[in-house]
Amino acid sequence: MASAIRIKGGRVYDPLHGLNGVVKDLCVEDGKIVQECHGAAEVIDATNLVILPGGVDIHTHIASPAVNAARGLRPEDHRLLCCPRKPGLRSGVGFTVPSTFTTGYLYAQLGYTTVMEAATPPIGTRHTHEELNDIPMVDKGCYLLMGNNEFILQYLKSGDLEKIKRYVAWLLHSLKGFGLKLVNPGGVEQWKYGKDVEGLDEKVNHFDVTPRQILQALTWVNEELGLPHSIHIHANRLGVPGNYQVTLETMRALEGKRVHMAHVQFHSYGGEDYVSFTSKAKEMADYINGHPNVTVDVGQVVFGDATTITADGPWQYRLHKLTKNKWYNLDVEVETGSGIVPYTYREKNYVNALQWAIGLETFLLIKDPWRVFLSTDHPNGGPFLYYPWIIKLLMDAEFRSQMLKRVHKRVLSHTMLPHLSREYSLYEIAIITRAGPARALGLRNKGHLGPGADADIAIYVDAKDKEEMFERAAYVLKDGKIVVRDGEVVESCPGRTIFAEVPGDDDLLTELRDKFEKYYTVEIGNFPIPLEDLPFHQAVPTGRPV
Amino acid sequence: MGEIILTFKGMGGSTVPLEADPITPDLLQLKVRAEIERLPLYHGNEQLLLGDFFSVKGERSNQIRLRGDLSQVKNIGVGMQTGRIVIESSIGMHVGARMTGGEIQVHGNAGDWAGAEMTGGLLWINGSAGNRAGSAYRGSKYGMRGGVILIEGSGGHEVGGYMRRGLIVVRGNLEDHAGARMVAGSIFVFGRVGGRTGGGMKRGSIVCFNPLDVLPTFRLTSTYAPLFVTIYLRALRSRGFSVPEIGGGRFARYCGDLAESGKGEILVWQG
Amino acid sequence: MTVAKEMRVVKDVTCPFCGVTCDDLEVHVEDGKIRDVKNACVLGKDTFLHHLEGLATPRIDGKPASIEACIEAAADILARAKYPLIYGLDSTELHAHRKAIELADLIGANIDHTSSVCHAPSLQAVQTVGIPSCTVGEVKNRADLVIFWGANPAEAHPRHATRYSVTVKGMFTPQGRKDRTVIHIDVRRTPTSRMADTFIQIKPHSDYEVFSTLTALVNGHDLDVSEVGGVPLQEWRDLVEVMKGAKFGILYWGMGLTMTRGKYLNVVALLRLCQELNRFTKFLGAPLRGHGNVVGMAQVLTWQTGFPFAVNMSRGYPRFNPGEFSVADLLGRGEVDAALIIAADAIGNFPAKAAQHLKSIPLIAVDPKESETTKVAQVVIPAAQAAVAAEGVAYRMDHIPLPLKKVVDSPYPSDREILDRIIARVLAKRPDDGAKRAAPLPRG
Amino acid sequence: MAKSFILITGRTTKQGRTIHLGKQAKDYIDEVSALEMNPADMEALQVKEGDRVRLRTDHGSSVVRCKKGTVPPGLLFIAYGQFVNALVGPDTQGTGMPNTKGIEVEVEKDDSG
Repeated sequence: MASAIRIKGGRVYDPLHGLNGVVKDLCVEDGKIVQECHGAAEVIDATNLVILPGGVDIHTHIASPAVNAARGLRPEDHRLLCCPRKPGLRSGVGFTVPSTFTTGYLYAQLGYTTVMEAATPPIGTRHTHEELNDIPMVDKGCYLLMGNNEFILQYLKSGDLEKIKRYVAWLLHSLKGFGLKLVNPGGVEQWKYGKDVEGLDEKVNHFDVTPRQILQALTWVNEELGLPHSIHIHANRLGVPGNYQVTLETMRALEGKRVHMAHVQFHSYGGEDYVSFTSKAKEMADYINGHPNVTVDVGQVVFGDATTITADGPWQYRLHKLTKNKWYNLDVEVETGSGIVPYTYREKNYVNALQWAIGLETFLLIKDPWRVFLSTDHPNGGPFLYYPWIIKLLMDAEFRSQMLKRVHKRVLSHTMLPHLSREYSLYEIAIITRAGPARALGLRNKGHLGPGADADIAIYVDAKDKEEMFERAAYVLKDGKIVVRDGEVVESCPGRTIFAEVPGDDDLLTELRDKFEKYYTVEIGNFPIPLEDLPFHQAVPTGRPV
Repeated sequence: MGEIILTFKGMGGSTVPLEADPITPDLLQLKVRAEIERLPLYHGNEQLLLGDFFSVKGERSNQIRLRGDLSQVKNIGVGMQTGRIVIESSIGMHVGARMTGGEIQVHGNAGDWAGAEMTGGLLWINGSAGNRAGSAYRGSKYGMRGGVILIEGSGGHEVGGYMRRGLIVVRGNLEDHAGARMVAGSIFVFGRVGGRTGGGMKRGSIVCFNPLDVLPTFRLTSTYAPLFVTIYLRALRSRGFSVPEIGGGRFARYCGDLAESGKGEILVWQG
Repeated sequence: MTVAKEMRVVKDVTCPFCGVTCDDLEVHVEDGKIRDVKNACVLGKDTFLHHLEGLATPRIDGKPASIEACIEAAADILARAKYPLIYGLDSTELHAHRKAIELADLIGANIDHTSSVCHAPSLQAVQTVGIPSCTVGEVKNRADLVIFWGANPAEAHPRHATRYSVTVKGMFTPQGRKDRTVIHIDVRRTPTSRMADTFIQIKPHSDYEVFSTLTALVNGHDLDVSEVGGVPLQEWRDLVEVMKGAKFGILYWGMGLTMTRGKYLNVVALLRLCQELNRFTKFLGAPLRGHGNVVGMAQVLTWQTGFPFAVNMSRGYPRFNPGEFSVADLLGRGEVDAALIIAADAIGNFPAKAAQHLKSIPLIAVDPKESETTKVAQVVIPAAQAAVAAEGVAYRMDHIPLPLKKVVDSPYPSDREILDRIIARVLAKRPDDGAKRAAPLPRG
Repeated sequence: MAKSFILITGRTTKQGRTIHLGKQAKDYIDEVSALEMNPADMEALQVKEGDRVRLRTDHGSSVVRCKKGTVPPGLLFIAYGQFVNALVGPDTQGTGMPNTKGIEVEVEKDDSG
């Protein structure tokens, strides 16, 4: 039976189609947005309500072996937020690393309908998909970690770019990955013997290649394969004072290529240590403003508890030494590493407060909202539950200056924030949380409300306090079904796993079989994940991006 | 304003523990009897009413008296901030856990996690305490962060584990790992202690009045008569907690745990 | 009609017996019967070859019954119970884990699994201080120092040495055994000592003291004692030099630490040692996990509830507290009023008092084989054995998931199907969707 | 005359193999009821290989067969199984784990059978 819904009289923000608060009816049929409903339709009266496409999170950590390790590591965190079972829904826990069902419900309550897990090691991707299968309410995908893959390093050493391309294609195809992720390219390989790389031209132990070569090779591969999303980069030296130079150098090395720089806030630091720590958000924004090939997500810091989870093993060890907090590390054979350290961002801590300011500077200094996206690098900068608070900071300069008075005093003289009067409009918020990330991901059916789009729609009660407004969506429609009402999940839906449709390449198998035998501990036959293991899925076509 | 007397009616032979978190002065002092009787208690997966398990006398008071065998009743006084609870029998797990103020007296034994992660107030246990009194729940960085736990009987394993601040006094014995990984605060033990006392401690003091096997990662640094011990003992006596007379005895001071930062101390009374 | 004799070889079969989770087995099947198993160790081989021995039969109160009736009886017991326990789940697979947790959520049960009485102290230690660790392939490719402590992999994890840790050749260990120093530390000699270059025998109950000592030495302190754990301090000083001098060291531990005095704190002390060694070199630690798929159950439980074991759902949301909601305590104190045991022999493995309580309450056993538990259970539901007659996913000791194959057919349903049918029947008995009066949220 | 020992338990290859035969199988029972003891201790207790001894704790007792082992004096080893379960108490000291290894036991020669 065709299900149809007419959303009447709401103010529509659909940046892809230039709709900026236009009062307009929206029609939904069979899970898609249509020009006009055929026949009877349920009516949602959206008079005085604000209608946006469902939110799209381009960078979050919600499902992976490391995320689950973080859950297991932090029972004390879960005690802060318990979510009881309701008919048709499952129970769970928050807070910074919520359990799977709860993750889906919490995202949906905010009006998000598409989220991307930003890091999965290939050998653990079977796990990642099983977790994603248990995250309801949202469509989801994952980026495969490649920046320290030893097979790629070997091929690179012998200069065989074509082989890298075929191997990457095989991985994406076999593991149903959506994109390519680089984390501290070369540095995580160094970490396997307890070291890191300092800069782009340092040779990686045993492999005689440099981070620069890895970056360039995989960016080339990404474009050659015509993946929907650009290469997704967590640059070298995350969190380290003075790292902005290596970040700039990374972008320069890839000039002219589509590139997404993840959580730039963590990569925009000046100074030589945490005492002389300064903001380089302006330098970064200047570069980004002049280079339309670059998109970024911010990795905004929010005050309170966070759990840092990253494949960047050496950084996590540094953070453990800095904080003395518990430290989890898992190096993953052939592929990558991972580390987890609980962390608390404090308003009265100079470094934390400046990190907070740097994030906001980044948002406010980058001129083109289509290239800067909202993220906390959940849960590294703080949990995604705080997105509404960040939106308020962006839309309300007065609120920003109040916050600035509360944080560590030294920050005031080290940030441009007091001089940045820019306030984001709802239209711009719709871009940085919906239209922009959907476009950067190459998801043509997401992030807009034109005919043919997936009927993933978030409807809010307009309020002066934007945090209040975005905390609880009045309605959320997922694939044309009402799944959230008055901020509460009313119906569970499974959501789809999205992956890039890369053709398989079985010719490489003989060679890979030998490499597996020598260096892995699993049979190559048990490596690929059959499509049947993803009960709800959708392939996104590849090809030269427009 | 009198006191509220809650007399336990038992659970009809059921062995399923009863969770009675609402029994705190903070809540009861705002309620009349009928409201108290309607407070929810949790018996396994069922939510029942306080009146199903307790007969209630008195209302609107921050003084609560509990009667009957409560050894299967958990969570009394969890998170309490003010007032006083007197328990005239033994009590189940978590009594006074996470309390921030007020006073609980137990005229009997307490189950495990008594006063766990408390930050203030006084928990006075007439009998013995179980494991992990004043300690941390699994995963938490800190156990007790303030307040006082007085135990007239003995205590179980890991008493005062992960302690950050506050005082625990035990007249009887303790099992293994007293003060495990503690960060600060003081533990006094007048009986004997089990093995690995102070293992992993960073700072803080454990004062023992009987000889013990000190871990190899503690180092004897001096023998002296610490003034703070005398002051603490005087304060305890003035509050009515009888402690043995030790005269002006001297204490051997062991520094450790050298496997961690090594700034904690175990003081052992030398007579 | 003539039926051709069916002969087939199933390759890349994953073995469910221990946490080494070898995935290179070849199972030879003839006419639906397993005839031979290649590549497996003796333990794995027997798992497949003897999978038909001692099979359970469906029954209620000792009398034969249909599966359908058994499921109905099980649902009756569980829907009525006030404080039920769901336990076991080591010898099964991911989808059964999922369903068991869903059932626990539905009926407000306690749910725990075999980890609780094997490596749960290790999990608690990790929750306390974290862990520097790696997948087994890292050990294969890099480790030049391998230490086994309180563990006997030669008997419990037979192919660990040849596949991952001792003789295997890897990327930067081209000579295999020759590239590695292997040390075994334990309270007694075992076949594992024979694989080692050095065996250090320590006194029982001294592991904590020894780890603390080693950490203090690593931190540059000298100590006022001449021996620790019955071993001269100089030997420990030498060991510290060996550890610091390694390029890539790994310390594997077993239940010699988790089951003895000190429990999780023994492992805390071990993990602090491994962490501190990273100031000098790469040094990691890992528990030798697993009977069956305990790691998998811990994984699924963690992603669905936030906690790896000892989870209580009685208040409508997950709570975790080992010592309170862990199986040995729930049974030892005689608290639970009904139990569903799946793919594990609780009565055969528990302390006498805990087993005694299980015998005194309504008990449901889901298992392919007869066991001490099925012997006394009120309801017995035989299941197709995961990894032999039912497919799924199992986790290796380092959290790497591997597919389990269905090699032969079974007349009985799989664990996940049984649980799914129980869930459906419980829902039917509880028109309010299973929820008893829901408890409100606790305060922060 | 009873003597105090520390009893440890663990897996053995044979226990792992025979468990597939079922817990009633003779091979399995033989394996999990075999108590390894240092020869010097056996001499002190005046027991020979194959003799029955009674193990006793606060929680229960078991009769098992003695066998010469490589364990150091004062230590006993037995494979996991029902014979050791009878000796283990349910107390976990708030950790969830009973004292399954390193149990203090009294051992005496059993002449009842």
